[in-house]
Amino acid sequence: MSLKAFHVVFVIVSSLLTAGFGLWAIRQWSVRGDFVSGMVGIGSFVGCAVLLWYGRWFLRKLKGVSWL
Amino acid sequence: MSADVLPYTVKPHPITGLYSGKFGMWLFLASEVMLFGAFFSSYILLKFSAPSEGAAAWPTHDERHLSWVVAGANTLVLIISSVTMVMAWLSLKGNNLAKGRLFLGVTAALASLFLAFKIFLEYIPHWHEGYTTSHSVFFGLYYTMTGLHGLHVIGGILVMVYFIGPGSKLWRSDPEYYTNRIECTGLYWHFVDLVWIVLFPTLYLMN
Amino acid sequence: MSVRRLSWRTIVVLVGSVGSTWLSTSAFGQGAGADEAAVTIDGEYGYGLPPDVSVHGHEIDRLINVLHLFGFITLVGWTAFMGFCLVRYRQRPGRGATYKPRIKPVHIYFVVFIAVFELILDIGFSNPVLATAKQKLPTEKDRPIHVRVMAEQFAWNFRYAGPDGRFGRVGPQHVDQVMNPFGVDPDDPNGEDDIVSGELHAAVGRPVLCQLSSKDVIHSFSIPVMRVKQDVIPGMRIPMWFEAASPGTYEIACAQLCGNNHYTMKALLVIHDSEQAYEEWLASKAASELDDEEFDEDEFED
Amino acid sequence: MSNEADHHLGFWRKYVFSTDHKVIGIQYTITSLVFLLFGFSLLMLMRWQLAYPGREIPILGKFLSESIAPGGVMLPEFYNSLGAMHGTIMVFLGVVPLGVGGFGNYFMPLQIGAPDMAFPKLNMLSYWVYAVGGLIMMTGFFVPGGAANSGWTAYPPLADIATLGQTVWLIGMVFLITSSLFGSVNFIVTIVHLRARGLTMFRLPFFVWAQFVTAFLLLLAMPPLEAAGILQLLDRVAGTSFFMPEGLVISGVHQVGAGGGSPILWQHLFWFLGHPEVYVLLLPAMGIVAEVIPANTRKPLFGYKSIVYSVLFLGFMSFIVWAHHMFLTGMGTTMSTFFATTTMIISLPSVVILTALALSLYKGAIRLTVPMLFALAFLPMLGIGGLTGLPLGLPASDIYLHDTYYVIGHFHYVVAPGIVFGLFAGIYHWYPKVTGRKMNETLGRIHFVLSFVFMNMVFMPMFFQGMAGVSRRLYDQTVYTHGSAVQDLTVLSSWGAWCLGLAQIPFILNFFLSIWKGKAVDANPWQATTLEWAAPSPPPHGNFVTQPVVHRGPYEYSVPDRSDDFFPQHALAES
Repeated sequence: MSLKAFHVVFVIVSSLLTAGFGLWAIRQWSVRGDFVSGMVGIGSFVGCAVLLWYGRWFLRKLKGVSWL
Repeated sequence: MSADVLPYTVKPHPITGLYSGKFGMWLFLASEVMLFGAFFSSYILLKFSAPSEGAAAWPTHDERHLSWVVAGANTLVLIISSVTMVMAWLSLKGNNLAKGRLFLGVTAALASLFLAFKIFLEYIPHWHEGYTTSHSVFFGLYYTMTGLHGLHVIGGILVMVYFIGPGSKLWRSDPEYYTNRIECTGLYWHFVDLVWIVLFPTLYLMN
Repeated sequence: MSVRRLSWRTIVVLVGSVGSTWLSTSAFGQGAGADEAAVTIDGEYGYGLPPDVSVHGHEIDRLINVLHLFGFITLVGWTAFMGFCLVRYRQRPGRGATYKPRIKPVHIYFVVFIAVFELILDIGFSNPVLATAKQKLPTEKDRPIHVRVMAEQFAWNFRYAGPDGRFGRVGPQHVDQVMNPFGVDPDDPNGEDDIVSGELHAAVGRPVLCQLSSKDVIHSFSIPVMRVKQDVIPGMRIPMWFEAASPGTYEIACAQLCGNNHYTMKALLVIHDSEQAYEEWLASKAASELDDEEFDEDEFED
Repeated sequence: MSNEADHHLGFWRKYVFSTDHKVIGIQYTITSLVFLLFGFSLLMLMRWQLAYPGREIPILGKFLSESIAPGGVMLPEFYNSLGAMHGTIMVFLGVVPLGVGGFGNYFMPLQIGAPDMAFPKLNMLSYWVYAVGGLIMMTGFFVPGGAANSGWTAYPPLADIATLGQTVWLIGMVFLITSSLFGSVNFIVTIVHLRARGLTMFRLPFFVWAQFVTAFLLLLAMPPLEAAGILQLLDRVAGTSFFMPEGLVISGVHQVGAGGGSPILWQHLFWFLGHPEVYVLLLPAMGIVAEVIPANTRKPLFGYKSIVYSVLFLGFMSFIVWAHHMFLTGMGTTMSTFFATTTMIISLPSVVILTALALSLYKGAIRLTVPMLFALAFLPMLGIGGLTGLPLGLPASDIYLHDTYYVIGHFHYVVAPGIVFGLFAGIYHWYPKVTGRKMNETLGRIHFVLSFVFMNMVFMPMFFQGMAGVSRRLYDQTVYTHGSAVQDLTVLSSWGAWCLGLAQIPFILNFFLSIWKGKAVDANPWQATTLEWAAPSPPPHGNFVTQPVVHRGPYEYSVPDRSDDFFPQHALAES
């Protein structure tokens, strides 16, 4: 598995983390109603979207590089 | 026997499709998985065997007083550092040493930033608040696991600094070999980041 | 050919060595010998298994014997085959080896036989014995003698519930090495009549149900004549039971390295021949403890 | 090819910090042999106390310091240190470095026709980390309180509260684990990537397969022990309580630390390594025996493929049997039954391998050379070790036999007359390759016969002691009635141990004298088929004069219609 393949795995795991972290922060906000939690939650979802977009860009850019 | 006579140091092996260094790095990472796996298993076992009340009870999320905001920021730093790491490798593959070294430098800087956050915003304040290693099993494990991860980060920084500095001489004689080494560094660095991605929710978020 | 002559001699030595090892046993007499113990331990002790005075121990003995019989037969067969090959197929001039001799798949039968044998042992023999020993704890219907066992470096402490049949609460903060090895809570009325002893007493015909715990490190509660053994792990309370079949005085050993004086961690197990004798011992023990307390109070008054 | 470069290397680069796998292999061999001898000396000292408890140690007693042996009589704490260090040294500093580091390093690359290991510098690092780890462990003897004395298994809480030596032991262990980690990565990559042309996986000599599986076991089983070691180290120096539960009262003092730990956790982590470690010890020796037997029966190894599949299965299974060391920790019967069943299953591949090795004798033309004698003795000795494992693997009989001398007898039969004999076979077998000279046959035979007799004299009595119910690790077993009843067996065993020590003198003499006086031989003195015999003796830097190409399997002896009774892997077919 080359760095390319590992990076794709990494991006997938990261986007899962950001999505999960976002949900966690929103739940925290719904219980406590604090400003920071809410902002972090939204930021995390945005991060997830950015990561997914980046992943697509990365795959396109490295079409020629081996997965091995 | 110097390395240059040995086959498959640079070119991939026809069966595995990997050059020796990459194969070795994956094996090393497999053992690292077992190492961190042992710590996570210990965490799970100790958590479930802890008494439900009393001094030795497992602290709930609120009792831990860990700053998930700082840790979340640190997670972001590490994710970005992985991206810059890949960019360094891509630049080298595109035959651009200067850009590759620049990205490596950025990665090392981000890693240092992570450590700085960790030490100055988490370890030192926590320790002064009385959450030391002997405070509870949870904090013992917190310091052990993040500390071991921190040591891996330091190791990564040292390797990157080596490849920015003296290690980059290899580029002149064998650019492909140098690029391969950066790829191996990248694999290691991705693994270190993945460990953090598992550590972060386990220690900071889960109850 | 010197090689060949030497090899022949070697075979003789090979075969003879096991016998000579056995023979040489008698060449050395009794070692340093036991120190003169104040108490006589009942039973004949020798090279084989020690006497079995428990109700269920013979099951374990039977398993051990079956396994050793099997092992012995296998080993003899094995060695005989090897010996045969070594003699029959030694290198001699003019006769070479057979490149790939057709061997009937005996080894497959052998492996299958072993697999079946082990499976039978595991499921048929070991599991029922294990279940009896570890899981089928005596219930109140069996009128077990309840004993709390507390291990410490390097002693065993035993506690009986006393006349009220209830054990007092314990806590590490109450521990006093001499006066209160269990750390019985002085404010708990249940604990006032608890009887603490350095010897384990029981009676024939009543199962003994021990609750094992440790103060400091891991010990292992082992009574060879009862064929029972159980690790004692700090932070856990582990039940263990046995039932004596005949009266006598026996030894309890620690089987897990627990520190420098691990070897001295010995206690006595006294099996009374009747329930009455056991109750008498319990009563006398309770009385002597009361005496101790009064004696202490006298001292305070002085 | 690189002989000229060779000449430019100075003494330090050539013999001390060498990256040549052969030099590193020799370094490993010598170091581990020294450690084996040292570990054995500790045992001989212990056997005095066991045989004659409370009596002054003859001669040596006067030189031992008052703090460990006042008046020449050893203290229990010194006895416990000797026990713990004997186990650690023999396993981690002796047998594994000899089998894997020594033999594996020297002969695995030769047998696959490689010029060197895949990562020569990592190989050098691996040796030096091992050497440093060994030295650190030795310093334990000089710290206050003496070396580690909680047994080689280092069970907490005892190890948590032990003297300073335990900390030194843990640091040493971390080094040794790191070393084996480097080594195992190197071995796997080398075996997969650097095989000669034509050498497919199923043409590999069994020794290489054994090293391959061993490397995987080391790679995956060692890290949990490292984790455990780190946790115990922190318990000792950083005030954590991973292995200490709440409310301990140690020496009458109530520990008011945090608590909340679990002593069982250590045992799980330790035995997760501990059981694969048995196969790490065993497989290289088994590999050597599988090389020696075909070369001396002059016929192919019986059932090569089934042996290879068995060893792979063995390696996999060894990861799921660990808790059979823990039947008495109060685990449930379901767990016990599971681990008993896996234990029964893992015995099957071992049976397959041993049977195949024994059947290899059938219709051979057996030469009783010295390595062959050791290899032959390996089979029944390992058989005894394996068969006595059966009563220990079944939880019911284990209740009685657990932690008795029976266990000691069982695993020593596997390790000492089994594995160590296999390693001796390797030394006699490959000595001509390393030095270009054979070891003396007569001295070798004397060494074998004496070792065989005395090995059995040491370990056979232990089964009877164990059956009599004597616990292991007792400083003086005569305090128990059942112990003093079998004390004469202890005396017998001790005399066996001392005589076994003397029996190694012919070997040591032979080992050193043969370097100069041994009979000079050509590249292939045993007329064997595998690739290491295609290289000159001793092999030059870069190993082969011309890179060998492999045409056939590893054990083509007595092939029909050929003039020679051996057909080397690299030889071209006669037309």
